[in-house]
Amino acid sequence: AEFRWASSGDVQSLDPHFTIETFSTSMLANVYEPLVRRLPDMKLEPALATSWEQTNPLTWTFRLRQDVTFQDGTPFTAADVLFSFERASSPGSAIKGYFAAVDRIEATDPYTVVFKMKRVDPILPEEISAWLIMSKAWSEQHGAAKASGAATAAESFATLNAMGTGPFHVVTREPGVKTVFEANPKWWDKPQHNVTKATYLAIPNQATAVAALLAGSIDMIYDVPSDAVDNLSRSSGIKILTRPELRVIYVGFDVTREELLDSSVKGKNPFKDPRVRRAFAEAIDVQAIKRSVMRGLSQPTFMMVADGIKGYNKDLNIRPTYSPASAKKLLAEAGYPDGFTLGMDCPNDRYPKDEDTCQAIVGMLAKIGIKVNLLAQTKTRMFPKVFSPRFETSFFLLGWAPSSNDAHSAYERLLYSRGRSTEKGTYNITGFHNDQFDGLIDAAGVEIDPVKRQAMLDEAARIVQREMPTVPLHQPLLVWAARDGVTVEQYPDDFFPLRLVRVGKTGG
Amino acid sequence: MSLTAPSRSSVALPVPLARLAAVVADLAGAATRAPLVALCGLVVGLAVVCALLAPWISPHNPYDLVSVELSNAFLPPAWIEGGSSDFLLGTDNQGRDLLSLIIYGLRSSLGIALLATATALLVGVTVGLVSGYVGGFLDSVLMRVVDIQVAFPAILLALLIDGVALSLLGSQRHQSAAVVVLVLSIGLSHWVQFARAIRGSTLVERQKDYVSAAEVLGVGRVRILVRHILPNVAGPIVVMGTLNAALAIISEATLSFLGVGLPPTEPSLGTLVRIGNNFLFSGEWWIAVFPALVLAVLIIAVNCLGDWLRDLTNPKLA
Amino acid sequence: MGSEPLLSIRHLEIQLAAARGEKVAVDGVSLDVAAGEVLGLVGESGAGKSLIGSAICGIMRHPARIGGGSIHLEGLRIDNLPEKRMRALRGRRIGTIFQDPLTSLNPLLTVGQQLEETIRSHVPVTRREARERALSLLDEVGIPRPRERIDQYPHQFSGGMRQRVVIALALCADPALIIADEPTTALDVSLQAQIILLLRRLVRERGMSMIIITHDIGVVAELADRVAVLYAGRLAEVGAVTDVLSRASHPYTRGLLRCVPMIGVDVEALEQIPGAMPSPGATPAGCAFHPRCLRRSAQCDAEPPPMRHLSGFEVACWDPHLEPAPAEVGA
Amino acid sequence: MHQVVARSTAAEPLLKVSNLSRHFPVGAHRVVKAVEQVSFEIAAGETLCIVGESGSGKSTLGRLVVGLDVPTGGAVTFAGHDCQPKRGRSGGRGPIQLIFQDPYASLNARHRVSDALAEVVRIHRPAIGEAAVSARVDELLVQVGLSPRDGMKYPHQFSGGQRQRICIARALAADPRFIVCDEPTSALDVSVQAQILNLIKLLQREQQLTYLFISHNLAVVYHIADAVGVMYLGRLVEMGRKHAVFGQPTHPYTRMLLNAVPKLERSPDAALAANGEIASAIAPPPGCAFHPRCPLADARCAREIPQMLAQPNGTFAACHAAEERRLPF
Amino acid sequence: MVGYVARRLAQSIIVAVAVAFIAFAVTDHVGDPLANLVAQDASQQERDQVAAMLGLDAPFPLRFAHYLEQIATGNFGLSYRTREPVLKMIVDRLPASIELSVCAILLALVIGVPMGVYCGLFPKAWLSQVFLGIAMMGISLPTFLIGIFLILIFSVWLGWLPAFGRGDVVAIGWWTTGLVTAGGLKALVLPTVTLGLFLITLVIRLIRGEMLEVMREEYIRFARARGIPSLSIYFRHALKNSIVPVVTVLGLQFGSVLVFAMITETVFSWPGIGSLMIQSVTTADIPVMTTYLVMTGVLFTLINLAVDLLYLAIDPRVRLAGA
Ligand SMILES: Nc1ncnc2c1ncn2[C@@H]1O[C@H](COP(=O)(O)OP(=O)(O)OP(=O)(O)O)[C@@H](O)[C@H]1O
Ligand SMILES: Nc1ncnc2c1ncn2[C@@H]1O[C@H](COP(=O)(O)OP(=O)(O)OP(=O)(O)O)[C@@H](O)[C@H]1O
Ligand SMILES: [Mg+2]
Ligand SMILES: [Mg+2]
Repeated sequence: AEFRWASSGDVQSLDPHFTIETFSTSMLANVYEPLVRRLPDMKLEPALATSWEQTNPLTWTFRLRQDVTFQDGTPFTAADVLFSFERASSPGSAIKGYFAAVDRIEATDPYTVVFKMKRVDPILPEEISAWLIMSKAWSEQHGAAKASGAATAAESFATLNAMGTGPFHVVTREPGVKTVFEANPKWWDKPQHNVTKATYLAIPNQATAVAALLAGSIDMIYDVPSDAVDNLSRSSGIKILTRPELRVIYVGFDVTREELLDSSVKGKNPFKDPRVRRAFAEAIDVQAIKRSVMRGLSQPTFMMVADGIKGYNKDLNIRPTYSPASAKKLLAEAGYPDGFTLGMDCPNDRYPKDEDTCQAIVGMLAKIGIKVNLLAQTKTRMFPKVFSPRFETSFFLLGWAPSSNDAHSAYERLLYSRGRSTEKGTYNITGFHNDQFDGLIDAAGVEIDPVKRQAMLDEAARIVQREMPTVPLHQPLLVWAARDGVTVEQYPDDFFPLRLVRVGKTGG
Repeated sequence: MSLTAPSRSSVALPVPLARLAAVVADLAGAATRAPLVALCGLVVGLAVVCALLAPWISPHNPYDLVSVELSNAFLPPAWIEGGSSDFLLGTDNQGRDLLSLIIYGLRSSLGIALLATATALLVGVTVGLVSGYVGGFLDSVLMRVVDIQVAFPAILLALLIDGVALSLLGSQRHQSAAVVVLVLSIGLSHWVQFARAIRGSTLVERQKDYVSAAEVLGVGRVRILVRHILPNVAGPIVVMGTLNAALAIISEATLSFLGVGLPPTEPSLGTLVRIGNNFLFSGEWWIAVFPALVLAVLIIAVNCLGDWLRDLTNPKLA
Repeated sequence: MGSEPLLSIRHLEIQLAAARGEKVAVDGVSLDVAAGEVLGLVGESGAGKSLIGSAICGIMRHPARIGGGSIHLEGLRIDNLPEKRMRALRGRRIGTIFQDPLTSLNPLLTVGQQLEETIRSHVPVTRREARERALSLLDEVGIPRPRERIDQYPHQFSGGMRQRVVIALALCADPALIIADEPTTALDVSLQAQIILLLRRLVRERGMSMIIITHDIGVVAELADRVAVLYAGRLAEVGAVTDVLSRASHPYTRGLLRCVPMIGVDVEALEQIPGAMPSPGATPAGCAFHPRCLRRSAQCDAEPPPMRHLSGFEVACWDPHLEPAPAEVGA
Repeated sequence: MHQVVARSTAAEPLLKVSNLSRHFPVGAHRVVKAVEQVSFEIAAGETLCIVGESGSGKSTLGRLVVGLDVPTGGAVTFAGHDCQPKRGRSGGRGPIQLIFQDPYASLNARHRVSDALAEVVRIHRPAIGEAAVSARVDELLVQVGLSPRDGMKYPHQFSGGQRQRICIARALAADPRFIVCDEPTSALDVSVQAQILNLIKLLQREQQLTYLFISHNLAVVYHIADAVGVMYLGRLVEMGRKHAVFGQPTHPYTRMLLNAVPKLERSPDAALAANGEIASAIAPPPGCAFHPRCPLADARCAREIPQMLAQPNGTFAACHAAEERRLPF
Repeated sequence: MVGYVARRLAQSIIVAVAVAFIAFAVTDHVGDPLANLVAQDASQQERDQVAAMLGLDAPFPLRFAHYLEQIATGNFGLSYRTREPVLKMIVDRLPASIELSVCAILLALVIGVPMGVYCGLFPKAWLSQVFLGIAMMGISLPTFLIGIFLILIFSVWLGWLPAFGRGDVVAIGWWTTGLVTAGGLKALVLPTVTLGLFLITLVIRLIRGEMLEVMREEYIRFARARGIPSLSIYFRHALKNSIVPVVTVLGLQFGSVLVFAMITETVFSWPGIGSLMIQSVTTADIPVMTTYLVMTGVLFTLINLAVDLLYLAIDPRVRLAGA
């Protein structure tokens, strides 16, 4: 059967090492495969590797699946894995971060690879579940041996062509328009799908995509605008799939600058006062945001990691009560009885309803006397501004989903003190700095005992909740819409594998 | 001081006023003979009044975030079930009163359109006059500039100006300068047509005997340009300006659609349509439809007036 | 006057729609043109000459319209004919020559195309025949080497040549009456002389009638048999050219004749008629000329004078002592 | 250069034009010689008329004299001073003024008459106060036969003749000694023409004005001129006192023009039979430009450009036939 | 003639260089290309390395010279966003844009010209008012809204026409066309109407204005006075003379066609160069933006040349100076 689906973006390149974006990786994972893949409940299952174990604290051994051939007929061996490692950890690659803890990798025989670690890494398989394996022969033959990262000057064959071991191969590719896949008959796994041809369409205008779904010209939308959900669910023949995303949307404060960037308060930084941060947290009504902005499509949270991420603890998920009055009092205590003015950075094309959420927050803060100048812009403009090395923001809204599905990496990247290590705290926009927190994270990073590890992570979470450099808001729900008769698996990390799609009779 | 001087000036002063009054009366008279035009005039007049008096006539103040309640979001118009009489045309996704938003939006839209048109006029008329009158090398250079400018289509230019402003001003400043950026973007992408038209008529006017006469009589060049030629080429400018203002309103809306419009906290009609656009498929049609309706009616009225003025002032069609 | 005139205009009135009401631009003009006769229509700018011309061809358009009176051509009343029948007459029975040869020709069509189109609109001939006719017409109006020039565009012709083409176009279907509205005004003296000569020859050879509209008395003298003097939309005087020029009786005609400088006549100052002709709608009561008239009497501002038949011409003037006076000009 | 300067008078000239030329470039390579090697003098208080067919260069000559245009060659000397305007600067030689043919186009429709006049008065009498300016404006209006009240009106409220009066008043406001009149009456009706011509003559008498009067109406020229110059394709072909030129024209072109004037009686066909049309100024015929139309032309005429020479009747004419005494008198 | 065309082409190169300069200078400020090139958490050293690789650290004049040198050899560089050769991206998408624009222009001419002629001939007739009313629609709402309304009505409610994309396309060499399949034609309808509406408006108004003026010309009066039939006067005399200025203005309006095409393409996900440009602007994909601008600059001068040549064909009065 044929299957057509759409979303507003397109994969930037067919090169699997070009980007770290979930969407691209998800799409390319239909053609290329990782060593380990995930089940819909996020558990790992064997893919190109049949088994793996941490043979000693600094060694991980993977046994590779035999009898796997690439789509061009060549067999898959350890050489391809080694090659893919070289390629993915080269400077042009966007995913070399997966291998931060890996020192080198060796093949002990054609179907066994051994990872030699720099440091103890208990979650390596989790971290490399999005690392897609390319064919050494094919890549070298077409001069695509180097990852075609942004910095490479020449175009790469792999940008427009793909050849992996996966369940589908690419038939035509029109960047920014559509990509057509066909089922790979020689796939090693038993297909659970019944798709023979799959067409992905990039429809930048979401309203158009909704119209197309309603009109029956596509079978599924991968990112449904939440405003269209009501209407779509009312239309016959269309079903809505939702599930909390593994992403937490949060606001953060600059707690390190001596003076805020765009504020009426001069000479000092009000966010250095924990009462001000708490006042902000108490002034934000996440339920109202859920109801009116997210249209019910969110799950409020007070944890920096989502429910579903390893390390999440629902017992800790207790939000300070919404209370503008108390917030006002806290502000007055902190010396701002009349509030103050500050700027807020917000993306407008990244997360569901991101700009509207910010706008709602602006309104709520207005009620405690905080006047916010909202600057909502596209992610291509906002991210360079707020991320390293500029960190040019005083108050912002962002979302985070750890690619390893592990709380540790989220804490390590977002809240570990800046500048202590080249790998940690790289996304610490708030400038949060807490020695105890850093110590816990360092320890958890090498702790193999899951119970102890969880205890450390819980303690770290408590510190964050107490200090409040960030205020988590909610996990947005992933919303997909498909025509009846189409069965798809909705992964919480927004992965969408074609190998689990079934198109029923009604689906054309 | 002789007695003639004051008497002359006392007579002189009312004359332009009287002329203006006569022109207005003539226009009004002509308009009443075309009821449709009168209606359009009424619409435009109403829009201007609404824009000017927005703070006094709008039922709510959408800029006052303290009074906006998120819980009021997505209320339908008052006459539909679930609507509230407090919000005649319903509310938007932030719980702001749509009617007030439209009234304030008119203010932004008209303001931007007028300022942008004024910018376009200022640049276009100056370039056109100088190019047409001075001629020669300067003219060639200016006209090449016009050629190149035309190669940058209006909205593209606006996108670029927006980008440049962003990187020059820094984003925080940029937000507060959004209006300026919009005005510049739209204005600077529309000046070409004025420059062309004015240059054309200046070339014609320059050949006329009254200009030669002024030159022979020793009148200075700047004075000739400003006092003699400009008033004579100014006629079509009014009409073009009117039509351009309509175009500017549309441009503003389109820019908003492309993501370089006003921030949603200070909406214009275009921004409202853009925001509402998201809710067209979700059943909250009023958020898009009412601003769109106002936009369409306003633009039709302005265009209608412009067309009518053009036909009225075209001596060839008299 | 015994035989039926070719063209007969009776009490023609032409109105101009204005902002408030209508203005009378031509007021009760009656004129006859006999077959083969050339009538000169003179008067100052704005007197209504061209309006009368376009009323005859039925190409009047807003804001002007015929408000009364009648026009008969060859016994047929033509002022109220439906457009379709009128079109058949235009060009076929009535030819027209406009003042400005530059704007009268369509710049995008060759001279030949315009001629052939006109011929074929009226005479059922083949393309070839039409072309032959066009060539002979060009030859007749004095265009040298017509075969070379027929496929050229109007802008490739000089002013005088263009006016010849315009004349050829008017002659296409061999009309009985030609209305020439200031055919020489846009031309130099030398070209004017050539066109006068051409028109004179054509009238003579083809036996056509012609109304020549002009403000140049000299042109009338050279071309016309009879002359009608128009002032502010009303006829002041009508008569044979020689009579009118030599012994004009209407004070306006006399003034007109005397204020023109003449070669060979040395005067320190020209005689002048004070003031200017009124525009339509501003015509004074009574005789339209009376505010400028040196011989006005009480009667003049009360009632417009009727046409009086004097020996040889008709005059509209109240002056009781009106008698043909020898003109002191042209000595 | 070795050309004889056609003198219209023996008196000391107020304005002297010597070897004046003006060539307009057309396209990339060709030029129109609109005025070519024209020389003449005008004495104070006199009127020199220039006649010629359309395109013969009359207006260009007029513009050169007032300084609206810059000559390609030659010079204009006024009251003994060479007055060369600078290219690209606004023209204007206060004492030399210009009256245009089209009274509708030469007034700025947007300016009230009094403002138009006052503007000029202020430029030329900068020291006087506003009261004096308006007094002067009133005086000018009265001078040209209008009333001071007319100053409050706009040009469109006047008839053609009145506008021409306003133009004259405006020229007078610059306190000129010399006025170039470029066909000032050809757009007007004969009755109004008489009024304007009388006014022009009156002003000359009252204010000792000198005129360069351009016209193609020979009757007007006869009425107004003291001396007459005849132009053909940019060159002066004949020049002399009025009675000489009109009474016994030398140049065949002058004769042709005079013949073509409609008389008040019907002329015989032969008399009207002017030949051909003025040639293209872009590619003028070689030799005497008039030779293709000239009944007396011979081989030399097609080869050699004739010089201005004194003729027996007292005029100067540029004609080989005249020089060779071949004129049929 | 040949010399004239050659000279004009040379001029268009100058304009192209000027446009390239401006485009280069301006897009230089549109965003930080590095922001999109290196990972969010890249170190300064990594950034400098990338900048050096792309030559971004060189002074502006040098970079511009290098850029010119590149485009002179037909190398427009790689897209920052997708690492594809820019030229290929544009060439791939060109057929879609050209088909859409040409269809819209044809639609506008087929509908707009007769309407405009009618309005010009009978300005007071009620039908003229109706036509002008229709014309007014084309400019009274922003294009994007018209497009969305059309989708709402014809795709969602009525389900007659596809809401996006080009439908089935057939490749003929490097050219892809939607004109030969039913699906392709259906997909063309809504975008064509959306884009065409604005052009129809333009054409109706232009033709009407010109017709009104031409009908007052003396030669029309003279033609009537010669008894030429009305139809011949309307179409042979009046329309032909009206077309000339209309052609010029339409040529000048090419820029707005591009812009409106850009929006139409975005709304309908039409895979043309306009939507590519919009994507590039939002992602600061400078090579694509610059190339697009240079190409439209050249295209614009070429269209101007074509208009002038057309002018020459229609109007015999126009003589090329020095040709
Ligand atoms: N279309 C029109 N609209 C308004 N007024 C008109 C129109 N046509 C003619 N008139 C007026 O009617 C009067 C007579 O006009 P007409 O053209 O017949 O004058 P004329 O005698 O031919 O003058 P001229 O010598 O200038 O051609 C003039 O006052 C003129 O202004
Ligand atoms: N600015 C100009 N550029 C090019 N050619 C010009 C220019 N001005 C005048 N000419 C040409 O110079 C010649 C003389 O023109 P000019 O206007 O002086 O003639 P004229 O005798 O005044 O004619 P008319 O009686 O028609 O006013 C004409 O061939 C004209 O085409
Ligand atoms: Mg007339
Ligand atoms: Mg002249």
